[in-house]
Amino acid sequence: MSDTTAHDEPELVQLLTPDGELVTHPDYPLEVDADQARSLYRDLVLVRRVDTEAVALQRQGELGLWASLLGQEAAQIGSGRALRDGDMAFPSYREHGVAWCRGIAPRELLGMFRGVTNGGWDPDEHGFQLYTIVIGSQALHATGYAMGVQRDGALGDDGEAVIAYFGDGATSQGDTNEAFNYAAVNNAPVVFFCQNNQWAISEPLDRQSRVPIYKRASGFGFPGVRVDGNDVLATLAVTRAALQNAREGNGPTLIEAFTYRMGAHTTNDDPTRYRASAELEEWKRKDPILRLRTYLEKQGLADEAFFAGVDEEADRIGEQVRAECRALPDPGPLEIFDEVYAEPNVHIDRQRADFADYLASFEDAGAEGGR
Amino acid sequence: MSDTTAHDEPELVQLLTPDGELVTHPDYPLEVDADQARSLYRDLVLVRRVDTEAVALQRQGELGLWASLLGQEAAQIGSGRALRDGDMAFPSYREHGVAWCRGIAPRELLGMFRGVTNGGWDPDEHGFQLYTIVIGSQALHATGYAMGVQRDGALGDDGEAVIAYFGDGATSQGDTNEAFNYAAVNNAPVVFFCQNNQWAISEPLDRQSRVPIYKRASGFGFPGVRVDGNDVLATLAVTRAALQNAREGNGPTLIEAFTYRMGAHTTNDDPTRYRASAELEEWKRKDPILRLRTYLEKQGLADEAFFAGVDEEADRIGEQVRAECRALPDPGPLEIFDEVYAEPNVHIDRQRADFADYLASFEDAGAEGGR
Amino acid sequence: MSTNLTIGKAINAGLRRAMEADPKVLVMGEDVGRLGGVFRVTDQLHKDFGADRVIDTPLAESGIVGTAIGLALRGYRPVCEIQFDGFFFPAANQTFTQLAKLRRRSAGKVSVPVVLRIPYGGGIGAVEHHSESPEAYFAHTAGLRVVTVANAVDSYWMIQQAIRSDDPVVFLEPKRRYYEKAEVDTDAALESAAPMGRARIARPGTDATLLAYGPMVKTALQAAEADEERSIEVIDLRSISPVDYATVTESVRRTGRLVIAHEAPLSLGPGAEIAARVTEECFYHLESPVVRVAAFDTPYPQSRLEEHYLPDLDRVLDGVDRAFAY
Amino acid sequence: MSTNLTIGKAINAGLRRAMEADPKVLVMGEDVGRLGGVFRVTDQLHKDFGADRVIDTPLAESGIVGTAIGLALRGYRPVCEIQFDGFFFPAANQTFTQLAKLRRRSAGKVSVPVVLRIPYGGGIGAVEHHSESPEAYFAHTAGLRVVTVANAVDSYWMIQQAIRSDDPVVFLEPKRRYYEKAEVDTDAALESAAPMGRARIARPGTDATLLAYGPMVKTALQAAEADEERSIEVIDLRSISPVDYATVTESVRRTGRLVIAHEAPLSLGPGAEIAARVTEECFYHLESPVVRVAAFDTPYPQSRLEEHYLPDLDRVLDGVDRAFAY
Ligand SMILES: Cc1ncc(C[n+]2csc(CCOP(=O)(O)OP(=O)(O)O)c2C)c(N)n1
Ligand SMILES: Cc1ncc(C[n+]2csc(CCOP(=O)(O)OP(=O)(O)O)c2C)c(N)n1
Ligand SMILES: [Mg+2]
Ligand SMILES: [Mg+2]
Repeated sequence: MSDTTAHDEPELVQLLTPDGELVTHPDYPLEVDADQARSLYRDLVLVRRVDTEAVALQRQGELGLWASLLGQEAAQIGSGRALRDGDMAFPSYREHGVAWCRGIAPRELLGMFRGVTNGGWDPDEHGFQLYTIVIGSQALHATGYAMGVQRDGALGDDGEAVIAYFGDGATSQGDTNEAFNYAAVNNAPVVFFCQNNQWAISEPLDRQSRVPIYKRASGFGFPGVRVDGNDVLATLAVTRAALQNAREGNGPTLIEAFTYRMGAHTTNDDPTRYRASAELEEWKRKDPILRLRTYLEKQGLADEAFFAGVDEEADRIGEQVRAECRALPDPGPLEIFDEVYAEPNVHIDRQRADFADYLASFEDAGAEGGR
Repeated sequence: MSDTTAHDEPELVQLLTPDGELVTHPDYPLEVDADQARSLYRDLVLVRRVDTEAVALQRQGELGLWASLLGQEAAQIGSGRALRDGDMAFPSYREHGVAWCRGIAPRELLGMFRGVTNGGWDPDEHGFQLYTIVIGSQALHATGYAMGVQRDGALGDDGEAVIAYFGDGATSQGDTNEAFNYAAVNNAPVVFFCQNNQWAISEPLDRQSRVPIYKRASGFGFPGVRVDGNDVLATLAVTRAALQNAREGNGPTLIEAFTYRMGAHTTNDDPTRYRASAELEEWKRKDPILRLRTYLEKQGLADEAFFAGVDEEADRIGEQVRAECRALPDPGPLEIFDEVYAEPNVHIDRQRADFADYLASFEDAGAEGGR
Repeated sequence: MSTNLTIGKAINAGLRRAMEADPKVLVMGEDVGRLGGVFRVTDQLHKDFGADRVIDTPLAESGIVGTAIGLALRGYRPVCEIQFDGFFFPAANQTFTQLAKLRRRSAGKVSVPVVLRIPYGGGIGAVEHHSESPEAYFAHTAGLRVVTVANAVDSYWMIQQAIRSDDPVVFLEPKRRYYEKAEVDTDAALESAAPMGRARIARPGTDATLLAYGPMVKTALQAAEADEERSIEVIDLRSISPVDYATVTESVRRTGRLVIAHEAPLSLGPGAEIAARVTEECFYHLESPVVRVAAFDTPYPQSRLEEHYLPDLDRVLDGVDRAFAY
Repeated sequence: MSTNLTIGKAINAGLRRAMEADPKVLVMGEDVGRLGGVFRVTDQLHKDFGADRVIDTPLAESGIVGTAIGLALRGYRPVCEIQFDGFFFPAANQTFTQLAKLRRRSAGKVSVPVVLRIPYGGGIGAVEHHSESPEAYFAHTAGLRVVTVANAVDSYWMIQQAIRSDDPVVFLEPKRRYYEKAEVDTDAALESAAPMGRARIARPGTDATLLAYGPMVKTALQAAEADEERSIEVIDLRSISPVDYATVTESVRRTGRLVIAHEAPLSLGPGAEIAARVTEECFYHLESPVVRVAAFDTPYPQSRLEEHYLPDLDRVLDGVDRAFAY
């Protein structure tokens, strides 16, 4: 690699330093009152708890897999809280914090990781599309959806905006870049929100990009901005501004939320094979929850009772998540054939009927005392 | 579209004004002696003649199709002449001028458009890969090839470089953008040469990009430059510099050669359906051949005898192209099965044998007096 | 009103009617706007419906299908044109992993009524990638419906049915037949047209069933005419997925012989599935194995060889002969 | 030296031997370097051969195959890992329009000896896109060779043969069988191994032929064992394209019955072609129609349903029963 990277270390929009000090940024003024700050804190803690429980549930065999958001809570809650009711989010597979902000019950997320559904919530009800696993695909869906918003004339101060979530690795995919270009050419009301958590499974950022990711946008003709993704206030402010810009008809923005994947890629992964523990230690000091807590404490915006209350709520939610996970009903065998097509399909109907007969043959056989 | 475009009209590297005046550019010094200038002129005229003949041959039914390079001669001869013997070019389907510089006989190009081959020349012999029709694909091939050059240790002042050709439309494809990124991340010795001829069939540039194309490179972390693609000297200088940069191990460059497709997209196309004739008239005044001729004349570097000689040579070549085209042998039916696989393949062998029997049955039937 | 239309113009008229009937219908693709498409199938639509409904997209097929999915999620019904069969492949991921699966993924909460119009097949003397028959890739993919047309009447109705369908539909247009004409009653009610999933007996017969679809239907009909000794029933399949097996097996049980003709390569082409399935269902009725007449298992060759590569009248007749050799 | 190896480790050992034998052999893909691949099939290769020969690529499959083609044009022999079957599709264009066709396009002047290694198939309880069986897409594409393995011995040899081949080879690895073990003589000469195009009679029998490949071979063998009444011959196909029909039809002529089992969806799956072709060639030998036992024509379902979706021992036995019902 050449030294292009070294030259210009990008400016990071930050409103809250790792030590919990509030700072200002000329482009991103933000007013947060105590209530809002506490409520952000609550969200951060609760989604982390949901996440911790999910990891544990996977270890216990209750989930097939889990993709932890540990370390990325601020990037997700900050951006998720910037969304308005009518906005639409297109997630990847790790956006549990955004899902939380959109009113998706954790139970609904667990279904896919438990293997009882492939998604299943109603995107329109929540303004939150289904998780998308094939990297990059949803960036184009978001762009198309935003083109629909344009065609509906739903722009303006009260208009609607769209946000697409993806990771640093996803910026290498053709689809993501095609989405950047479609959005630029059509001036579509979409915000591209890249959580740069420094890793794509085992591959560090320098295998994905030679320069900071937010720079990609300029090559397509729209603004890019790097925000401290562990700073929930900055993420909120930057995302809100970008969404507002989009809804007012000024086109796309790429937000690079600079953060860190503190856990494994998924519960299948073992990061000790490819990264130094010192790196993790360093990022622990930048923990997004700690940071906001320090701020709340220093400013006297919250007392011990508040923190204890949030922890208790987290305990309750944890318990609920465990119970609801175990209670998720298994699908019946014939559901294989459901919703493959919207309209009646002779071929699928026939396969369903044949399989029902086949299954019934065992019951008959069982009744008769064995095959 | 926002007004991003309007702001910064890009600087165009130019060494020869449309009026045939030589100018200098601080970054791209070029020494051209009279011989070189005349020889460039000769190439421009001859490839234009080859092209004109091919269009005529298509009209006469001798070719199925032809993609004319009319107007793009300087972009192609300038860049083609910048290549060294060991370099490798990856063309799209319109690079007849580059092919010319790489020693591919026009006859070999015609084969594909006549439908007697799908390509067919030896890429290694000429340092010129096969034409690639699926837009964007060859940008990745070039990048991979350049990664091979790196692995061969063939860099350095005397090293090898790779060039990928594509159009303005191609910059929208995922593959092209993936190539930019692979090249950047790997610092591969490849030059991306985009002939921005303003049109992708019927779609004008603003359907492909919101900003000038050369800017795309910066988003991936490597330099982009816009050169006057109708100025053979500037194209030569800029391409030579980029290739040298690549071969010395400094990674990729994107060159946007700003030019114009003076003809139809292909012989199948009718540009009057979608573009104003005034545009063409304007570009006729920037004709790349006229420009160099004016320079040669003004500077007294060539006399009437020279120009007449080139025209005569063009006539001869035109005649030769016509004759060679008509003489191109038709493939035999069983060639359908050739070179599908490198190694013996029972399945193909069987189909070949069956088809041979089938064909023979007609001959037998014919001998017996009809089916 | 009965009008004499080519297949290309019938699709154009069908698109127009669908756009008039439903403001959510959009047309998008490369050069579909001002140019009206390289085959002029979207001619005049840009002028009459504007650039918001007839969208000249950037040159990126994954982007076309991917943004169409997004538009569908927003309630639109996009009709995408893929310029040529050979340029579908950049859109394979969006088509196979997203378009085909979104409904199932959402347990039915989401529909993606996208139509992919693809001019397909050979015989036009084109350069590489302009003559492919990729229908098997689509038909093997659950979640997609795959239909094709062989005449102007079906073209007019089936494009409208495809657009109305809440399922994603791959609509394959036989490019070398774009100029075939027929009388079309363009004023009839859409509901009165035969469902696009239904196969059609294009010519009744008693001795053998000859099944074809899209561009090969004309060849099949010619072959049936040419065969003076035997009475050949010709089926125009229309829907490649799902296949209307009721019509096909009923015919085969009557005739006892089945010959399938398609331009797609033989191995794992649609004929393979139909042959396997019909053999399962009509085992005791078949007098001979199902015969397939298809393109060879090679890349589509340079155009000077295509007359040998594509199954033509003689090859189809040879197939019929083979069926009677048992 | 005879070593007890899993399928995963045998492929790893085969890769290592190929890299030692030929400095032009490269390994590339997502996470194949330091991590050694998500299934550890490239374990330690990065350490021993360095980052220039074991390349962690950007997250872009079209880029993987596209740059591999370029490397092959430069004289390298890249072995690409596609992380999971479901993530092949972004590389469809490079694979189908370029990799498969370049030799033919160049009239033989160019070879592109690229191997695509793809862990495929279901049964591991994974989320969507991690359990697909896309072999039919490959087998329908002229210019590609498609092979798969069912045991460690074949894994060790066939990966080396695939790398040696001057044709592009899709090498399908049955991910749910990665941990199956066998003794492998890793010192034998490569030339002594059975050619990868050859099918193998995995268990001789006389009453019916049961054909499987990859992950289903184990199930087929179990079914043959479980059937106490009938003598079932099991064929491990190994090469999906081209199919070794000589071995298959010889067996079917002996047994008179053929049952095909695969994880790919039924319609237009490899079984369709084999059924059609075997019926053509063995029409008078078949006592029953060819029976296919396959996954359903639906998207791969959520993992809690996969035991029903995938053909298992019971479904295979049911297929055998059906073959004997005629
Ligand atoms: C097209 C595709 N290729 C490969 C994968 C396998 N895969 C899943 S996640 C992942 C890494 C993603 O990295 P990044 O985009 O940075 O997101 P993160 O997981 O870090 O949130 C890979 C390679 C996939 N899901 N989709
Ligand atoms: C993937 C793909 N999609 C569509 C086409 C059809 N097509 C051929 S040329 C062309 C326009 C190309 O424009 P540009 O890249 O600007 O190159 P130019 O023809 O102007 O040289 C299109 C859409 C194609 N060849 N490949
Ligand atoms: Mg990441
Ligand atoms: Mg152009």
